[in-house]
Amino acid sequence: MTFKRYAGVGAGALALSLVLALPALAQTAAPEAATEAPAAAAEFASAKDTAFIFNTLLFLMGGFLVMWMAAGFAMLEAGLVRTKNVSMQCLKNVALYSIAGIMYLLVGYNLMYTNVDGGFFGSFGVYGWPASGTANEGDYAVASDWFFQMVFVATAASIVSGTLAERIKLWPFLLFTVILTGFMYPITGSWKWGQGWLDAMGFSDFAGSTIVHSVGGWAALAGALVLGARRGKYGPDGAVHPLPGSSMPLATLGTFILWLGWFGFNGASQLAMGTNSDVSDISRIFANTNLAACGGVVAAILLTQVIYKKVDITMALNGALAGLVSITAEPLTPGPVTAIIIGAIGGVIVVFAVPMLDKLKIDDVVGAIPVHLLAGIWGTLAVPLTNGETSFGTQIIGILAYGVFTFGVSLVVWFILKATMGIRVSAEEEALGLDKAEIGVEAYPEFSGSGMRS
Amino acid sequence: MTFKRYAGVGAGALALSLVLALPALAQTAAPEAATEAPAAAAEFASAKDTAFIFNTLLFLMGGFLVMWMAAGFAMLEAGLVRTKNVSMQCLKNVALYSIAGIMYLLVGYNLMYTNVDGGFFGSFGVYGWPASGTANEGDYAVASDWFFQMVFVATAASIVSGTLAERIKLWPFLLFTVILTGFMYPITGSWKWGQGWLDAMGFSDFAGSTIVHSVGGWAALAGALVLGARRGKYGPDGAVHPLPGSSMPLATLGTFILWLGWFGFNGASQLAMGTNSDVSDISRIFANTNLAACGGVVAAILLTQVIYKKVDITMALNGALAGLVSITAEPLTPGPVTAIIIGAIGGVIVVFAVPMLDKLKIDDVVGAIPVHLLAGIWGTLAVPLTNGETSFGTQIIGILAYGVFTFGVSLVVWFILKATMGIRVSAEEEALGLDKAEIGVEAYPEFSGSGMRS
Amino acid sequence: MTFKRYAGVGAGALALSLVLALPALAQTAAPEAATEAPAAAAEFASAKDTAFIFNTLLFLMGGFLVMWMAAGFAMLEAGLVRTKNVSMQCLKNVALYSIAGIMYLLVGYNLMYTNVDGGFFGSFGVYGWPASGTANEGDYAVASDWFFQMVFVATAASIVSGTLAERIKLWPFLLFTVILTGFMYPITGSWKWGQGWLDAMGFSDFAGSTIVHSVGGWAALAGALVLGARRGKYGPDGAVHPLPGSSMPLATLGTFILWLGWFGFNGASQLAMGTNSDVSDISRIFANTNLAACGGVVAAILLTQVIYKKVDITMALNGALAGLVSITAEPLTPGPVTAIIIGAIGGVIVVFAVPMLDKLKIDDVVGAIPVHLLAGIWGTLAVPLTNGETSFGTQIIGILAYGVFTFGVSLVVWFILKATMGIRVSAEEEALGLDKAEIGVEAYPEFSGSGMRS
Amino acid sequence: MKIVMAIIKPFKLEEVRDALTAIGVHGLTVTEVKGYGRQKGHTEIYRGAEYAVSFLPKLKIEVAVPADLAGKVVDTIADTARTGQIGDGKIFVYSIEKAVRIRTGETDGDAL
Amino acid sequence: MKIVMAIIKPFKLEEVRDALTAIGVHGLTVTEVKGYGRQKGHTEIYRGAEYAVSFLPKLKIEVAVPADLAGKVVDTIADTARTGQIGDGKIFVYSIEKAVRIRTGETDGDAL
Amino acid sequence: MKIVMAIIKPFKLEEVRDALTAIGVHGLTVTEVKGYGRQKGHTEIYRGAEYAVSFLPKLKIEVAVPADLAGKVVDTIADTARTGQIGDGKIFVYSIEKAVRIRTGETDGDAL
Ligand SMILES: Nc1ncnc2c1ncn2[C@@H]1O[C@H](COP(=O)(O)OP(=O)(O)O)[C@@H](O)[C@H]1O
Ligand SMILES: Nc1ncnc2c1ncn2[C@@H]1O[C@H](COP(=O)(O)OP(=O)(O)O)[C@@H](O)[C@H]1O
Ligand SMILES: Nc1ncnc2c1ncn2[C@@H]1O[C@H](COP(=O)(O)OP(=O)(O)O)[C@@H](O)[C@H]1O
Repeated sequence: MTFKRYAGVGAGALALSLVLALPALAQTAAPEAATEAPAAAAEFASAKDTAFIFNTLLFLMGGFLVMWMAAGFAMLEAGLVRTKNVSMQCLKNVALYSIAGIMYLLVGYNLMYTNVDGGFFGSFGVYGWPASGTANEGDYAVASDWFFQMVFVATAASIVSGTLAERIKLWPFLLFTVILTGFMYPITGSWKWGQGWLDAMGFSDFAGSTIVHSVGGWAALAGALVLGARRGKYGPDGAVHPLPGSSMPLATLGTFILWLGWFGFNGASQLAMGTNSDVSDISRIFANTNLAACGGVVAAILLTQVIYKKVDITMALNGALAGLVSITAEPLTPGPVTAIIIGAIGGVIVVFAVPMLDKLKIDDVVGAIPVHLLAGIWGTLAVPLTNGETSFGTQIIGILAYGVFTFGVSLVVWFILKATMGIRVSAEEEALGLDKAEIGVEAYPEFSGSGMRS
Repeated sequence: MTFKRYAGVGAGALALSLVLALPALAQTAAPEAATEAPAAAAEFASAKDTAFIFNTLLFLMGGFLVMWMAAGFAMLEAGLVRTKNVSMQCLKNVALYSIAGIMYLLVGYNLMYTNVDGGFFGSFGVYGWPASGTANEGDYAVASDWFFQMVFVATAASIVSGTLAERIKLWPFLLFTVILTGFMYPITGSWKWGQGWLDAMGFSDFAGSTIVHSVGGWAALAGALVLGARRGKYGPDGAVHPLPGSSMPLATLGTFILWLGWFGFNGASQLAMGTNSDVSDISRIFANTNLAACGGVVAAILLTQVIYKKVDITMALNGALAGLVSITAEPLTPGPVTAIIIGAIGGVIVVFAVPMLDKLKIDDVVGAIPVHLLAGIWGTLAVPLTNGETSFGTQIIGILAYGVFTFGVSLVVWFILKATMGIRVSAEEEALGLDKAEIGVEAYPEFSGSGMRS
Repeated sequence: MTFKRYAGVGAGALALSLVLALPALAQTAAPEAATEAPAAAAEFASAKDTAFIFNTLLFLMGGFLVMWMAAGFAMLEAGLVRTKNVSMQCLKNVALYSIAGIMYLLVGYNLMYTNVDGGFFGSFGVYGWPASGTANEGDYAVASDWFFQMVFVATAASIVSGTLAERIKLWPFLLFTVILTGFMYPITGSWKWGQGWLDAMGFSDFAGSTIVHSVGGWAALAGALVLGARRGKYGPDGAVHPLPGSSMPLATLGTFILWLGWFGFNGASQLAMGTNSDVSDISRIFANTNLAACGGVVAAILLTQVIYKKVDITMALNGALAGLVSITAEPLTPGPVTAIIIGAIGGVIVVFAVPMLDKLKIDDVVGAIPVHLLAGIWGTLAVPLTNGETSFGTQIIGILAYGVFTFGVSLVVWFILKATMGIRVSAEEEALGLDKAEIGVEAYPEFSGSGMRS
Repeated sequence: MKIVMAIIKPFKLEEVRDALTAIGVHGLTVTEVKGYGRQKGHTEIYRGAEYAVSFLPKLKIEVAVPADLAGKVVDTIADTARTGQIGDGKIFVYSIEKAVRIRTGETDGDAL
Repeated sequence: MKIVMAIIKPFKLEEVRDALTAIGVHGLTVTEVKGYGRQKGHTEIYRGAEYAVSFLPKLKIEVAVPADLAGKVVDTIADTARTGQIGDGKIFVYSIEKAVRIRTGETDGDAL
Repeated sequence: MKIVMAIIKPFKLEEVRDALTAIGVHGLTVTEVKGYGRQKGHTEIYRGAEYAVSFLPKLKIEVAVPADLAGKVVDTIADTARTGQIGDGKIFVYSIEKAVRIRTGETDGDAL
């Protein structure tokens, strides 16, 4: 009986007395922990405990689904950059997820959620939780909440990496990630989700069309402007030279991973699953989230067929994601047909915004700005269409606040990085590819390709 | 505390008054919703509510696992078609999943589940659910059930795309998907799962060996016959010229994704998780589902080694899926050793049926007909071996009914599509590959390959 | 209403009377099953039932997450072997997972968990569980526990396949898998998790740094020694000739899959989720598991930058896994900062151990020995740093016991296999690649590559 | 001795190989190449931007033959590789001074 | 007739093609090759072990032209493919005795 | 000047390159090709159907050398690339009229 694995450890408290190293870092169980056991032995389940478990389980499931989105971004971006930059893109995604986790523990969480009180940011300090073996107060386990919030900040950082691919140096990118995940995202996140000033005003963003996606998009846009376009993307005469992505199946896989993860992203943002009403709402969110993505795909397919006479698979994939971003600000109140329409408008935005950005010579390698920034704005604006507790005015104030702060601060940070360590590889390194030039490991070393297109 | 994100929204009803557009499409919360809160405040958890949450959670988890199978089909098919058709195959899979979701909302669900009453189909009409913030009557949240049923219909459509790959035009394929997911699958689905005539007769198909997999297989078979084989596959003298798939790791990944998703497919088809008995049954289903797949793999490996002196990885992958399809009609009543045997027979079917189809010059690119149609029939026939409430006679009637209807209607639809818009690309386009000819985006644009095999 | 699918089957017992074949293998429901229904109808949920469902659900969720790790190993290894051996590596991973499932049913589970009683192994015999429709005694469903334990044994076998890639023959590898998963792993597993002698001594290994990962690593090390290095890897003069892996995105994908699966691996090893305290512990485990992986990545990135002046993506990926293995022996008692440090030390181990093994001419294709064996030892040794109920002495005894037994028996088995059927392909076959030589299906048949590196 | 070097459409390879075998040529070497010529390629659209695909996949065949067989080889390739559509390719012939079979060290005529 | 065969750096292809078109050469064939020469490659580190990358990606261009145009083609390629950095590549010229356009059967000058 | 063009088995490349370097040849160009010859390939089985793999991976080496060195180059390649097994490949030699180093514009002997 595996259940007995833990016979020696018991259901009671772990009286931790750290014998050797690191004693300050380990945690001691509060003695009250032992009082939890009797409750479980009662004939009937305690309503509070049952709800506590369901709520925590929601965070854990939502958390691992959103964690999985890190793989989705990695695959999507690996598929949409050219072969010579694929290893680098994979590395950046693994690294940024890791940095986000650490920074959000060391700085971010408290900055976002502790003592915001209607203000502009919280406290500084490493986050932590009660020691093992103890029961938690409140409606869910503290660490599950941290885990769930942490994976969101990683999402914002992933968005930046896609736009700036194929020309940014590794280290300045990682430094920006430190700042974004440790400071910028938590500060603006506190405004709404930490009960800061925008929450007090009534701004509404259920799962983060603005707070997560647009924030990533604004940071990416600032980076794209400071960094400049990839060499060869724009001709002197305004011509746009496409640089097709290396692998459509990886891009497709990445999109499906993100789609799957989004059920955690939106569904678990209900933040409670312990009542009929809550789990019914989560169900609505699942259905609406899926339908918005379907709407985005179908809109992108129909529109590219009509405009270009050929369906563009990358637009269809972007359309799915734009549909998902669009419904993220309010996945609960729309009816299912409305959800399809909200998502479809996201898909339309992508189809028009991608070439528009090219006209402006803003080189966004994977389409992150249309998908996350523009569809994020649309989704946030659409909230009052179905949620009567919100107003267009407040939504616009929120959108502007997030935009001004994130775009502004990002611009400054990118400029400082550019001025100090430099952010862009040399022309030669760019031609050679970042895989060889920066990290010395090719993505497909036996693929002899000079990168010449057929 | 993130929990407070929703402080302004509250646990109470959302008084939705839509200010601007789309008012008819949004939903208004019933006032009773507010009465849910007190229940959660009770000292003990309500048995009904707890079971409700567990049941709904089962649908949500099962639903996201089966949704993930869409990625599995996409990767499996991307891996088993030639390089020049990989983008198209990815696009088709993203598109069909999206179409299935929308059609099942607009038409399918009601046609399958509403007012069937022992008959042959249900009602027409867009499906919907109570507005956000309200509790749901019944044993599970309405939207979670819709979500779970929806992902099944997408599975059926995925099966068709694999068989017909590399030569079918995009748009007629998508039109067929509209008909299959909006009408054909829901109509036949109603016969059993919607409590139609076959359910009344006692036909048994736990999670859909026939209702989902064989239906997909019959539609695929009809398509393959009308469409004809890929050029170059069959020589004039009866010779078979293999056209090896482009990527074994993608095919392997797809198979593992499907395997994972199948725990949702079969496990959540228990439809309830709120009792010891139900969750124990789900556990049995998980174990049996896994063992059947293991049996299919081992059978295929041993058999290809014996017959061909070399293990064929594509047969091993097909064997896993055939094992899974075989156990799907009855994953609960067999003991674990029986489950291995049922799955192993599925693996044997694949090894013999794949070359048999080639002899009949039925060109099934990914082996979907052996895996889904034939193993589906086998699985359905095997139910009475372990489930005493069923009979071979009724099972055969069910198998025939699904076959005659789906194969017949599919043939008609394919012929109409062929006669009107044409379903097959030209010889030149086929030689060039659908990626270039139909959608203009190559899967691996830097891969210079002429497609010549070494 | 899909819920009615099962109207004919009911909530009651399934009176199974097997009409035809296999009657002995099917299971008959105990009549007591019917008594379950009334409980669900009670006004309040039974505490015992609710905890039972939560515990079982934990095993099921944990189980499917760990099952998914099979895909992770397949992709990681496919990415880290050369193109000419990719199909074989995929085949081996599908096959070993299937064999593990069957062997663990036929032999392993009882050998590990039944009647160990402080001794050295359990009983022989096929495992099974009560028939469908019955409630289960105890704290969780029997089959869910089997499923969860089964996926662990598959993990151990996956580790071996990575180290020995690119030169071992298929069939001796599969035979070794039979022995490892049916006998070796269950015997040593019984020492601790089956309440054998090491459990009695107080050895502690929460989720298997030693019991799963080091065991896989020892078996791999023995195999690598008996098998010898790949031709061309080591020059006569002590030179090391890297043979870069075929696909960094697949390796990255595999790493992310493993990372995701690890939440099930560690989280569900809490073995209970029915109380506030348990689910809070699971939450801590999720957070710590993630942070340890982050620590491993960041350590590997910083260290390779400092030592080699270039970040090595394969080291970063190995670092993530080493972080995960390191925290696996005790993911609960460390505080979050300690978890980062424990994982980071795992990352450091990888960066130094990979070239060290090369110096010893031990050819470990994917780095499984540093990641699973060495980081596994480190993690097991680190337990007493934060868990006061353990001692370094006992931990060392445990580590040695697992090492001596598994390495010793593996050596013997590998030697016997070598002497009887031979374990290594010929030089010609190795040069040609196992895909062509052994299984006759290339991974990417249209990729013309001679394997020449640019 | 001559080398006959032909640029052909990829899907014609098997046919050409069979025809050459039929006239007694038992060895050849094939290279995947990209061709640019009168067959102008096409424009594609990727994410809303047009681009010209001007290099098309072709195969290059090289056959070393005794001088007297060269004409027949040229004719055979020309006949079997012809579709009549633009882009069928070219055949070039040039002289080689020496040929060696590596395995045996045989030279010239014996090496082919 | 001559064939001008040039080994160039891959990113110079478009420029060379345009320059050749400008002087009236409307067809060429390109092959992806690996070059070894004075440009010595570099050492890489993979999992802690160094290795030399000595073969670098290059493109081989083959252009068949009437003899009188060969010099101009050589000069044009040399001028446009030059970066002045080591590894720019080589141009070789040799004679062909026959050229055939497969589509029409035209030969020699007419075939180009 | 001559070009020595050799078709060899892929795994012999490093050895041949080293041997050529030893006799003073410091540049060459390699192409991945497929060969068809006496070495007949093999039949494979994919999903129950047999098929012949008749084109085998080979490497083509091209080395431009002054005429007087050509013989030595041929011998060196022949010696190092030989395994004695069928399929070892061929060496062909032909003359070139001109050689240019793109970087410097040097010609002929100086360009090699
Ligand atoms: N002058 C040339 N030198 C080398 N190769 C050429 C030349 N002209 C054409 N080719 C090759 O022949 C192929 C077909 O030529 P093209 O002009 O398109 O059609 P056609 O042969 O029918 O006139 C081209 O794709 C290219 O590979
Ligand atoms: N003797 C040779 N024969 C054939 N190709 C050569 C020869 N020497 C150089 N090359 C090709 O020319 C390329 C450039 O030569 P390299 O010596 O590196 O630089 P450079 O041309 O600037 O002197 C090489 O990569 C190789 O492809
Ligand atoms: N007549 C030929 N012209 C061009 N290449 C040839 C010719 N004959 C053989 N080859 C090349 O040489 C390779 C080896 O030839 P093969 O006849 O198989 O063995 P061997 O060289 O040992 O006689 C072939 O794969 C092919 O690439």
